Amino acid sequence: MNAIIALSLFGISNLFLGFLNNRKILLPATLVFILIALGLNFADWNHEYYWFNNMLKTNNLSVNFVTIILLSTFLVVAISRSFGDDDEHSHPAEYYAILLFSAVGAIMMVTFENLIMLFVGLEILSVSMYVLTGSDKRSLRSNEAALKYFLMGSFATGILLFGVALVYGATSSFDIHGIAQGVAKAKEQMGGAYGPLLYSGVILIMVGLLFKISAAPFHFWTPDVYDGAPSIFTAFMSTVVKTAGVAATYRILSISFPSVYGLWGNPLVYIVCATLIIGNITAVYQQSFKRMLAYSSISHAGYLLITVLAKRPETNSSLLFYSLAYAIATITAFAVLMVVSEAQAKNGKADESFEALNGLANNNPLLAFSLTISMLSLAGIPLTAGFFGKFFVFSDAFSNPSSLFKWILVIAILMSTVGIYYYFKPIIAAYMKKGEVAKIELSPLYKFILILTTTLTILLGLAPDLVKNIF
Amino acid sequence: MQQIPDVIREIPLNYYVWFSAALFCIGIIGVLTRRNAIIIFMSVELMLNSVNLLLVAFSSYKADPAGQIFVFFIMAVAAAEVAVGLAIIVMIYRNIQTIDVGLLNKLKW
Amino acid sequence: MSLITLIPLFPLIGFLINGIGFRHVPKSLAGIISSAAAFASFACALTLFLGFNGQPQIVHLFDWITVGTLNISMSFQLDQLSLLMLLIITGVGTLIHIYSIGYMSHDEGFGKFFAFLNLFLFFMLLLVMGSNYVVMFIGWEGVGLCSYLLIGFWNKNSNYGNAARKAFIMNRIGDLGFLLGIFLIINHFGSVEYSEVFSKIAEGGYSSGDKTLFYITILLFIGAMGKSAQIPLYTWLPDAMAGPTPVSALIHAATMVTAGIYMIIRSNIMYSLAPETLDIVAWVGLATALLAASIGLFQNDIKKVLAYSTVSQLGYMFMGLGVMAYSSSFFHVMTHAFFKALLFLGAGSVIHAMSDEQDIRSMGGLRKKLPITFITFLIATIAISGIPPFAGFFSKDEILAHVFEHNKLMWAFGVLGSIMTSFYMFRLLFLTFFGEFRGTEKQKHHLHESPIAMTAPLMILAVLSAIGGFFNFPHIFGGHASLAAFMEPLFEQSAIEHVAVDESLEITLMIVSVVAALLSAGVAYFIYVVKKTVPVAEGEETGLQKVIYNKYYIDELYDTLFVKPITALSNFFREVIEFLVIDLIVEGVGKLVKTLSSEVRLLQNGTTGYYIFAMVLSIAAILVWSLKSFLLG
Amino acid sequence: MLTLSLILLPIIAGLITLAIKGETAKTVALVFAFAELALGAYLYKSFVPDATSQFGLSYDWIHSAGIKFSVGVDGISLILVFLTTLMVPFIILSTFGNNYKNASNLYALILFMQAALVGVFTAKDVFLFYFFFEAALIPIYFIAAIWGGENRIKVTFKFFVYTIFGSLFMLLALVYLYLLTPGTHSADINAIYEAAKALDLSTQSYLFGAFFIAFAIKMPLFPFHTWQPDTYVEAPTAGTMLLSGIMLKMGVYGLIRFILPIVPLGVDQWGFVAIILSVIGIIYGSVIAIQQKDMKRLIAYSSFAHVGLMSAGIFSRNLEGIQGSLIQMLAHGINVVGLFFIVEIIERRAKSRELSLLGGITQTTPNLTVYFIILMLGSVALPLTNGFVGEFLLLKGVYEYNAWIGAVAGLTIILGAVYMLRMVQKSMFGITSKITEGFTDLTFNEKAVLFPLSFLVIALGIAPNIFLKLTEPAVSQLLSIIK
Repeated sequence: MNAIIALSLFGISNLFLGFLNNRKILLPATLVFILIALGLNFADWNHEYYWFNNMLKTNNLSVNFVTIILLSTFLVVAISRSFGDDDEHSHPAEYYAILLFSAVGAIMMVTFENLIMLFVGLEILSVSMYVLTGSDKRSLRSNEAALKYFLMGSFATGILLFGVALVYGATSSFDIHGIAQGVAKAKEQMGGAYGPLLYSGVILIMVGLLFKISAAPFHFWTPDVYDGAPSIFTAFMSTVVKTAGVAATYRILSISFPSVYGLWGNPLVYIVCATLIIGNITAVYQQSFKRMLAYSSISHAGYLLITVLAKRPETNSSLLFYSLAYAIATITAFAVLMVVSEAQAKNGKADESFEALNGLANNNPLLAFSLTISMLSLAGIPLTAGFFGKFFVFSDAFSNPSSLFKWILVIAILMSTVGIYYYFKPIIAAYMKKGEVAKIELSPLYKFILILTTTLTILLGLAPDLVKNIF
Repeated sequence: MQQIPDVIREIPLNYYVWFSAALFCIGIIGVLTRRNAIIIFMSVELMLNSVNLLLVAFSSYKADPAGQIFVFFIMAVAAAEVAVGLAIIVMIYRNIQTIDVGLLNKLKW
Repeated sequence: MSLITLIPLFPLIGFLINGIGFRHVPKSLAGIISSAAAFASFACALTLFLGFNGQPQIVHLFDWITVGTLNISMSFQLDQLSLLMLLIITGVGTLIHIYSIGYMSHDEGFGKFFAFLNLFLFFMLLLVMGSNYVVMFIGWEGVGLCSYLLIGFWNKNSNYGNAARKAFIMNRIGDLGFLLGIFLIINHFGSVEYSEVFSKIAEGGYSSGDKTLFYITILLFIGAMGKSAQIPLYTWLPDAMAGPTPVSALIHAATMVTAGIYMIIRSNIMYSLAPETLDIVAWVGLATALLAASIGLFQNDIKKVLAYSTVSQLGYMFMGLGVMAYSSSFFHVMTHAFFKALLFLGAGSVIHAMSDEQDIRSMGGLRKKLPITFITFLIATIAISGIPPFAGFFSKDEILAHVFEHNKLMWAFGVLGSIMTSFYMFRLLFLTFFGEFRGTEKQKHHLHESPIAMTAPLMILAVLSAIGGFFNFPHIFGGHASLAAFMEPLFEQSAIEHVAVDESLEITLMIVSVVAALLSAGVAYFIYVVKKTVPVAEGEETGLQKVIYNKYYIDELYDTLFVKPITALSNFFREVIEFLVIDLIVEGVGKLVKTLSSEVRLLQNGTTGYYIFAMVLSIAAILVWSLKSFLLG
Repeated sequence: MLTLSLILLPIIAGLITLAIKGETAKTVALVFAFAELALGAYLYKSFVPDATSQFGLSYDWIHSAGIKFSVGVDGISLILVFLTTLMVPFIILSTFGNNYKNASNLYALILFMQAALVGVFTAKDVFLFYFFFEAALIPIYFIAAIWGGENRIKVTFKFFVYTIFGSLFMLLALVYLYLLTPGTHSADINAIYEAAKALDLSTQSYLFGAFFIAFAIKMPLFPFHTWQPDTYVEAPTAGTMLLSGIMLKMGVYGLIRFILPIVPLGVDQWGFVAIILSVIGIIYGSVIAIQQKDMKRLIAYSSFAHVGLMSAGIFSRNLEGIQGSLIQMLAHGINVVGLFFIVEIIERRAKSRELSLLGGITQTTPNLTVYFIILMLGSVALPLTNGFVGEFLLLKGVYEYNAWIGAVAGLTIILGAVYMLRMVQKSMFGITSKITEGFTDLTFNEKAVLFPLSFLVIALGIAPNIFLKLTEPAVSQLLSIIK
């Protein structure tokens, strides 16, 4: 848990480093900071600690989630390329600091023991994201995205809070275990029924969180925001924010409200189906790689939520594995997208369409290969981590005796097939379409990251037990 | 001299709940009907305040300070949100000289 | 290695030598190698025949296909039937090989030709030597392949290619029947070995008219129809004349086409218990005999006439089989092999002399230029027409006698057929060798008797055609019917009804048919020698003659009934089902998703208010739905 | 260990090939492929013909889920492993006449594909099977989509999506069965067999449907075949050979290994439908092939028809049918690779595969005709060629199931002759056309492929028992599981 403190301090030091007028040092410094935080995080391994007056709790599960979050942050930072060294309008020190702060928020979201911490963590993350989304101040797209995100995000926060208040009213506690006890007690008092207070509260909390992980029909902000935000932050949003959001949802639903499964489970089934269908179907038509990734992130929220629904002890590991596989693949995809769209920029505007990738493989085999592996992983094709992610999720779902799950699975399968359709677009563009992308010079770090993520994806696709055993 | 919680308890809890819910709904309606970003934002704040009210009421009725502590957190965080939110709105105003959210629909499909 | 194994081995070796090196083996050697291989087989067969003790021998080479309890072995059986067939095949085969050395000497595919001939011999020998139905089937299909290769030997001509394909495919139709018959045999007897199957039938107490046996025999007969060119699968044989003439002689007259008869004789025990099948066989045989003979009446291509004659003679053989006169039919197979091979080779000699002219309207008066050919051809014509004492007389009359016992009407038709046979054969003879030469000057100048390699086989065959009848000299003339006696063990287990033949009646029948044949030969003489009628040119035929000349339009009928519908079906499948139905469904799903996508994405209209509205609405819906129990009380 | 090396060797070889750029890559690939063949031959030689699974090997793969990297070879696997190791060297050799861009990638992909195929045929863990089943798709997709013809993108994509779609259903079925296994679950194939015994008819029917879709698309069976002719035509010939020669056998293998033993009641219920579809496929494919103008497409449809027969034989569930399908898989692999190579040879010289433009090739390149005819004979199942044994047993099996269906299926021997002879005649015979006049004789490399293949056509036709004996114990055991 020292990771939280460390990261906060590092964030502040980053701001100070900004004064040094040496942008070069920021990136390595941030990376080192994150690695240190990661190290501190591992110190909590195999210990169950309560922190800050029982407001946060670390255990192996949370360590794993934090690891995924920090790893994602590390990768995102590593591919940030100092936010363009020559751009006087960018403020890298602040960006890195904010990223570190958001990581803190994300960590809080996976370790919270008290709804206050959930709220604070969520807000740290969200507010940071509002800022970063709008960081490209002169771009109208970025502006629009920021405003949309901000308005809708704060609205969703309001919903969440109202839900928290209602649950508090019903159970007299903010502690997640306390709430569980309160729910049980309420059940006792009311002879098996629950008041509308609790009902509405649970639903509203769930909705508030589902908004963050962009499940349909609360997903509308996602494509626009992901599309408008600078790519690097989109990468962060679609990985760290999503992982934290799912973890938080899973945590609260499985710890506080397992006894009212019917209440949140039934609507969630439809939400999952809607998410899968809308995410995948809409992605098909997209012409922009980036926007496609936004829809893809929606669809993956659907798969992730299946594990939340499945409610088995093994679900932990499936959720972790899926999140990890998804995060790595998504970051790889964004890494490729960023360099290629910049290299293919027209009139100073980055070209984020699929056409920009045409013929990528000819001069940039590494980029093309990484892209391919990441797309295969996202599509859930064997040899890649994504396959096992899907596999574990499906296994979880199947072990649930409810027959509803079989239908979810059928939809999931159909939608996976649809998914292949759009995930292959970039591959086809890179390898088979005619076009020319000039050789893109990559920094050694960038190359290293691409190789690392690609190797990880394949490695996890061959031997999922490497991490599955840990989870 | 009555204790403040006692004063609060003079009004039935249900009233607080319904009142907060009404306030919350007004906030939502405000968000839905207004096109001015600032007013929408204010409506959101209204929603947050209804939550605060509700939390305080519950807190008093249950004689549990946690609810009121939560309120402080909400207020603090809301302040931060306001700062960021207004900055964003200003930034947009600088760019397009309006804060009508209806006009911000370039990102779509 | 036993002598039996050597018999098919020699032609195989010959095939390999010529086949692998057909461009490198010198021309002079290729023919000799092949002929030597054929002769070596003949020598082996003869040795075996002479040393044959009446007991069938089985030589087991190796297990070919073993699945569960079913074991199909590659093994040979040597008994009376296969021995006789071996002698015919290798004997006539050797002669034709030798003949081919002369006939094909100018052909660039000389080596290839001999390779194919040897390969054919190999398969034909497998066919008759196999000790089970599957080995027979190997040979069965193998000879079909060789027939295909040799019909299309001159592959530049695509008509020849079509004829070859037609032959192969029609044979395959029959083969399917054969194959299904084999399956049925396996299902019922668990084995395909002749010895096992037949002993099971003999011991199994099958009564006459048994359903299973009926199906088996009818399926096998379908196979025989294809190979032996019976109605309705006969049309390939006349077309098969596209091949070089020695091929016609060997494959399409003497050996391969009699495989069907061989099969039925081999399976006689089953056929004898299936009277319905026998009836069908007899009537099909008769119909084929008459139909083919009538077509033969007006053909002008020397080989076509012979081809239809072959079909017709095969019909006789089947008719004989149908009345259970197995040994008589086989006798006819043998004599037919002699005289039909001779006829074809003679025709080949004529064609050779005429520089590949085959139309008898352009011939005439060749007897002076081609004396040996003429004499041998004459002998063969007499033999086939059933005029004593030449071979055809004995065999055909034996069949007809048995037919008479069986069904008088059938006999009458049979005699009608032999009248036609006699007519068209003499017509052919007269038009070719008598009268004036009607060809071009150049051809006339080129006319010459064939070389010794060609005439020697002619002479040998002529002798055989002349005396062949004495192999089975009937009792009534004081003979011993030695062939029938030799074959007797084959039919031991078979339930053949032996009707005592009334000798005086038999002689009467003979006289009737001989007189009829002579009369019709006389009519032919009158028309074509005395009146010097020459058949009219192409397209000027009228009435019935036109119909017959055009083979009753059977080919056109088949074309309309089978070829065109299948072609149409193919196009229909390809253009309609494939692209409009199946592909459209598959592609349609893709298109549907795309369309759906382009519609669904419109939900994302970019307006914040709308997005929030959607959120609120969904929340409201979920709340109402979850809380409906409270709301409804 | 041997099995593992069979899987690993091509992977290592592929990586090495990938590292080598330029012309030497293909030689390296070929050498490794032959090394693999040597391993395959050694495997074949050391195999003891009984029903057991041999050369087994099992590592924990996903320990927590009881999923093992478990491989082994029984008679059924053996024949397919042997086919795979046998064909790949020839497939590689067959590309020697072409100059491909980024050739080393192509060869590496071929080798990777080989590894996946061997994996599919040896996997004893159902998830390992699925893993390889899908993994095999990736190399072939790239082979076809990068080095293919004009419409390659659309066509191969359709192929990819379609086949993945099917196999996802199989994944569902496998997961379902896996969760039925007792205790901490096991994905071992025998455990799955055991667990499946308790299933009732309706569950089995669903599972049958899930498996059937996966395999029916892969093989493909009517009416799931629309990807196939297009893909065969568009893929580079090496890819087509891999697809038709080896990969479609994955589907057939799946029928034998999964559908028959796992859902016997489902097969009772739906096997008839499957057989009818298969037989429709035979007739449909053959009839379409009759009118095809493109040689590659013609062979594609013929392959489609042949697979229909294999499937019908398997669903008739008797020894002959299954043994026939196994031997036919081997035979079909050899024949179809050879035939596609012949098309490739013609295309190299004539730059066209249109039958209407060809003709008379035998006059310039008689050797080609000889090989063509031998392979064609194998394909039309002439006795003493490899195709006969398979078709004989298959038809026998189907006939035993139902005589009428057997008779209809038997039409394949007629229709097969019709389209094959047509193809031979139109391309080889007749007079030479403008584009066939200048045909050069076969090169050494071309002969090096065609001669062994032709030899195998005949050798296997004469001595099929070599393989039948190896597979019979395993097949009998399989049938005993069903009963």
